[in-house]
Amino acid sequence: MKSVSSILPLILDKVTFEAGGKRLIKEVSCVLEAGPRSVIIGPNGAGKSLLLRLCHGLIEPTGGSVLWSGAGGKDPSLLQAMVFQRPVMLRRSVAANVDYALSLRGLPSDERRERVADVLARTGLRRFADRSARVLSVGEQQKLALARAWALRPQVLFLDEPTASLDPAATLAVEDVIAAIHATGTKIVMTTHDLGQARRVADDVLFLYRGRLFEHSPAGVFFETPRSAEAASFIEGKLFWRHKEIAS
Amino acid sequence: MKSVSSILPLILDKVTFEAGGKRLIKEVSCVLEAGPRSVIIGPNGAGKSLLLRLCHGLIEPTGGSVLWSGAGGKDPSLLQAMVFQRPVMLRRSVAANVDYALSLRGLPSDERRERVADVLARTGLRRFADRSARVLSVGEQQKLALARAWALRPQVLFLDEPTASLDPAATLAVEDVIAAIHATGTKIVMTTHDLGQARRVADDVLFLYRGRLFEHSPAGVFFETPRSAEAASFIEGKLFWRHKEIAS
Amino acid sequence: MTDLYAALAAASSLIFSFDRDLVEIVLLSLRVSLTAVAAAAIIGLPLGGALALFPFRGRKAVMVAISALMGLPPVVVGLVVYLMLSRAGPFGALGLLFTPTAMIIAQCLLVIPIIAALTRQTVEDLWEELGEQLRSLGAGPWRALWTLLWEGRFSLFTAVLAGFGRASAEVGAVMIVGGNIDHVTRVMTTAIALETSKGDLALALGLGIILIILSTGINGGAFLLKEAAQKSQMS
Amino acid sequence: MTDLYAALAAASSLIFSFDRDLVEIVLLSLRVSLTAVAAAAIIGLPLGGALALFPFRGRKAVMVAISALMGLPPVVVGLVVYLMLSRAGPFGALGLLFTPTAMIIAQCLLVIPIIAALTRQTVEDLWEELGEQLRSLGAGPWRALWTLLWEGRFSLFTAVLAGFGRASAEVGAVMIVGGNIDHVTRVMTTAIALETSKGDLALALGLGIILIILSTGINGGAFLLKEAAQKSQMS
Amino acid sequence: GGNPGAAEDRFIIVASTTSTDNSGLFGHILPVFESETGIEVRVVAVGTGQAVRLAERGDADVLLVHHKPSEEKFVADGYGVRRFDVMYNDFVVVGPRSDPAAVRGMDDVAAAMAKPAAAEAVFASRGDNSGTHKKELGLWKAAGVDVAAAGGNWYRETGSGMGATLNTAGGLGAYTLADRATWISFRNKGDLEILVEGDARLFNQYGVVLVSRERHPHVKAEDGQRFIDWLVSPVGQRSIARFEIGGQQLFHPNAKKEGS
Ligand SMILES: Nc1ncnc2c1ncn2[C@@H]1O[C@H](COP(=O)(O)OP(=O)(O)OP(=O)(O)O)[C@@H](O)[C@H]1O
Ligand SMILES: Nc1ncnc2c1ncn2[C@@H]1O[C@H](COP(=O)(O)OP(=O)(O)OP(=O)(O)O)[C@@H](O)[C@H]1O
Ligand SMILES: [Mg+2]
Ligand SMILES: [Mg+2]
Repeated sequence: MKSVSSILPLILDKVTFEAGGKRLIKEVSCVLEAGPRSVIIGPNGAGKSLLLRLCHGLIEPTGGSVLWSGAGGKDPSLLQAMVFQRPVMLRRSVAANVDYALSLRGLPSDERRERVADVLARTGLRRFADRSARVLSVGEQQKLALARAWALRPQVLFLDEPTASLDPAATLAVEDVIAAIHATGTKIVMTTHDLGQARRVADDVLFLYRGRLFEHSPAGVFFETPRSAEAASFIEGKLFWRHKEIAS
Repeated sequence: MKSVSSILPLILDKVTFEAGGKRLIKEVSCVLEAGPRSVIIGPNGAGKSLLLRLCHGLIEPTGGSVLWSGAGGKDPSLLQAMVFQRPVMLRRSVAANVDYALSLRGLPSDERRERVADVLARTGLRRFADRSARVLSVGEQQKLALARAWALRPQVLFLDEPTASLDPAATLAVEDVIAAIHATGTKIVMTTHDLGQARRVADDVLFLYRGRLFEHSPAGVFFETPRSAEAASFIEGKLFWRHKEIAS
Repeated sequence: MTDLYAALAAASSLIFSFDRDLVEIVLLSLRVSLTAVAAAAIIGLPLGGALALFPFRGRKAVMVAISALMGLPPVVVGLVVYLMLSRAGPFGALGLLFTPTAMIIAQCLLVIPIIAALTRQTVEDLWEELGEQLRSLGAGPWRALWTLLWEGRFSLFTAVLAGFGRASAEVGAVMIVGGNIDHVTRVMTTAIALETSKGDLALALGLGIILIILSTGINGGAFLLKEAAQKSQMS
Repeated sequence: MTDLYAALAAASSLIFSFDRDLVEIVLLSLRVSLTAVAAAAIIGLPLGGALALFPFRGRKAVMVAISALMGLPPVVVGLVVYLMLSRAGPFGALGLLFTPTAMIIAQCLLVIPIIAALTRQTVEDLWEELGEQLRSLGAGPWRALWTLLWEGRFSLFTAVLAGFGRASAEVGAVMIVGGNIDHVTRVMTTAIALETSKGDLALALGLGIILIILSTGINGGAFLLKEAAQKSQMS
Repeated sequence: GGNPGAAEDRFIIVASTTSTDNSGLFGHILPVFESETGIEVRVVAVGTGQAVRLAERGDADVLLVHHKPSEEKFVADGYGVRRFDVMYNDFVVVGPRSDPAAVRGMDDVAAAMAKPAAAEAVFASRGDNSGTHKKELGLWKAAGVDVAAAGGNWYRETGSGMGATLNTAGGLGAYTLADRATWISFRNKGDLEILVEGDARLFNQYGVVLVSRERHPHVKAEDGQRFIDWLVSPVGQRSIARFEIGGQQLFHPNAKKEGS
């Protein structure tokens, strides 16, 4: 990993995404540098998941550009991994799900076996190794998705609400895992609805609201002195839709 | 609603569930009375979702019995509703998803239209009424699932982590919604990983751990003086699997 | 190779001369196959769905039987329908033998197992995804059946096209119950079989090419309709 | 009705007398159809999957064409293969005409579009569910193709059975390229067609019944194997 | 008739053989009959065996085939009213131009057919109980050859129609017995040509029978009888004689005044 030069920074230039006749992401521009853990926050439907998928290259912007400026011609996609908000499991065992991901990177089978055992142990899934992945509980699947992404040792790890279905202790443990992954040099880009978690994890915060990037600031600055009124009321836990909808 | 006599209490007698050669729910006995909001808590994989599905009649216990003792011969299933941990949407519009559920109860179309509009407004989904339900964000889908269940005006409402993917403000709003539903006489049975939410919502708490019901106490008693060591460490946010797994 | 060129020549001359007999045959082919497939879909879709959803004793046996019946030779179906409709048979009095109606009945019987077996699979897959939610909402098995057929409509479309392919390609059944009577029950496939038995391979192939062009047109049209419907429900 | 009883009698007497000619015909039928379907699956499964996954210009046209080819009349396939393999044709030197190999080739061509079209649909449905995850993991289109064929193996099984049904039922193609030569290329369906044209309807139907019994046996066996595999992967 | 109603409903069904229909004879003579009488004739052309079976079951009004013993049995069993001679043509032995068994030009057909059998040169048989097949079996008997014992070796049963059998014979380089009508209208001669013809035993008589209304009350006896009457009438017979392909007459009318 260390030997490979970084594909970062990731530069979003006026990225716009339209679907179903609606502009869902509106001219988002920002630079994600190697190093700091970037946390994207915003209310439901703000466009956080769309933005992660745009960054990860799963969907193409209908306007603007997404550029891995460090990639220098090489394919950046194999150096990224993502944990989806709804984890998707293949119809095979827990261990085979991790192993499959590793085999896509062409790793030799003994190294694969080692990494599989390692990440399953660290996410508390060792005793489920042979169970069919699709019968796991939702929280267990979320852990498995994290284990699978982690095993790939990506340069950039996208996490879409990785602890939404985890119990309190598991949530803290996963935060430790994220810290550990980050410590190995991996760039973390995650979303969360848990403001406590955002405060604990974030180095910088992107605040998204109705498809627009309202703020991108260091975490301390954002939580202490948010620039926009929207961000301020979000931090206070005020409800946008109730005011807007019921009034309208 | 009021005119129909309650199907409650729900009596679980040594309910056991096995699958894949494993005992996943182990001799759970309890009585869920009309009235108090019952909250099921426990770590990931404890069996909370399985227990809800057993209560709701989606899966059959392999041992013991689930009895709606107030039902007195009539079919209890049409007086219940459930919000699944992973919301499942039909391939039709947001409004049509709610309408479909109502049509199954044989409601006349003008009453259906009214209820659809009502629950969509109250969950902040009115502007999505004509959007295809399957393109909604995860949080929006969770709200829609709640709206759909709510529109049915059930006697008993099962909620499997209904706010896991909601933003902080929406979470509080949904808690208000739950309180409102409860106020109309609906029995609430829900799971949550948010201990703060459990404290705010619960009247009584069921603590499930590794398929076993360790405690069933009034909320105040449970949070102040948990009987079992497991419950005590869960409340403190201690991690079971890290200790068990890595040590083993 | 010369035969292939001759076939292409025969096909294009038939098409461009706009042969009146050919038009008649083409229209009858379309009428018979499309009606048969429509009827088979009306029966086969709910049947397949019911097999996927309704638990009953012997369900697996019925599933195996339906899937085995996909291998029903058209000639056998033709014979059975013939014996039923023949003057000496139980429905002889209806006088349906050697009419397009008889051909529709035979093709419909041939296509039902195909649509039913493929529908069973699709509905079973959908049930895995939606089943608990539908049961929770209180959908009884019948209602769930219609809902899943609707949910799976775009996938089931392929099953119906497979049935149409079988109907439009088969000759054994319509030959026996239709009798391949000129101007009455002659369709594309029986005309092809006739030319083959006369030894006029080029003309037979030419007709085959026209049949494929027709079938492509119908499939293409159906496909575009489906795409349009799929797009409109996406938004 | 008497004919139906006579058919049942003919079928049972053929079966219980264990007629040597019948055994020969049955074995040849099985060999031809099973080989053809195996070959068609090897070609049609990846082909259908590729159509679902690989974007290329004209992809929709190919999809329509494949689905139209499901309506390819066996006689036409038979004629084309005949012209290719006949002494005067480009592959005449191989001397394959009127051999079981020719029959296998013809049936394989007939079954490929069916398997490919049904596979396309199944793989497309799976891609909707798993596509983004696979792309995120870095699966290229080829790897994704194999993965989805594997993920969908139980559903695709039904597609292959539909193909087997078509192969074991058809008579037009094997009649032309095989020639229905007694003891050489006579299979169940051509024997049925022959008895029909002889006017021995009872024997024809009797053979049809035996064919359906065979087909039921194969489908049932395959079904049980699938169930067992499905159960073992569930745990 | 069973249904003398509206004009377009007025039709009869004739069960006949592929040789008469495939050659185009019906296409030539039926319009004449139809315009004269307003009766539509629907021809179901199948093998002789199947045609007889259809008529026995009452699924046709008239039977027109070319195997006298079957036709007479049909009448004797009470399925048919009466049999009439209509026309004849003849059979020919065709084979590959190279003629490996050297039968070209022989005038004793039985002797000629014994030669490929002796030389084990491939012979393609219809093998489908058709009139032609029955004729061929009769000739083998006359030649003293037991084809049942020949197995799939040199004697190949194709189990299919005349045209298809000619195709197969062409592909196999085989000898076969064909009716002249099909042979003339067969457009894919390839390497095949006529090697033996003219023996009286190759004579091929066609007969026509009305299906008995006593057996099958729905039979359209009046219209069926009109068709038969027309076929054996001078007008019908002339019509048959006038049918030619490439200058060759395919069928020779030979109706007697009385049926047999
Ligand atoms: N294909 C589409 N067509 C129409 N609208 C879409 C489509 N895809 C997404 N949307 C809409 O875009 C908005 C943003 O979706 P996204 O999933 O990015 O939200 P999010 O910020 O991740 O929300 P959550 O916190 O609920 O996960 C939502 O309102 C959603 O309904
Ligand atoms: N069919 C099955 N076969 C084997 N194990 C199963 C099956 N279904 C569920 N399980 C296991 O049962 C356990 C309980 O599952 P359940 O979904 O009830 O957990 P949960 O308490 O809801 O967890 P979470 O908080 O993650 O949602 C899990 O460990 C799961 O892996
Ligand atoms: Mg999201
Ligand atoms: Mg759960």
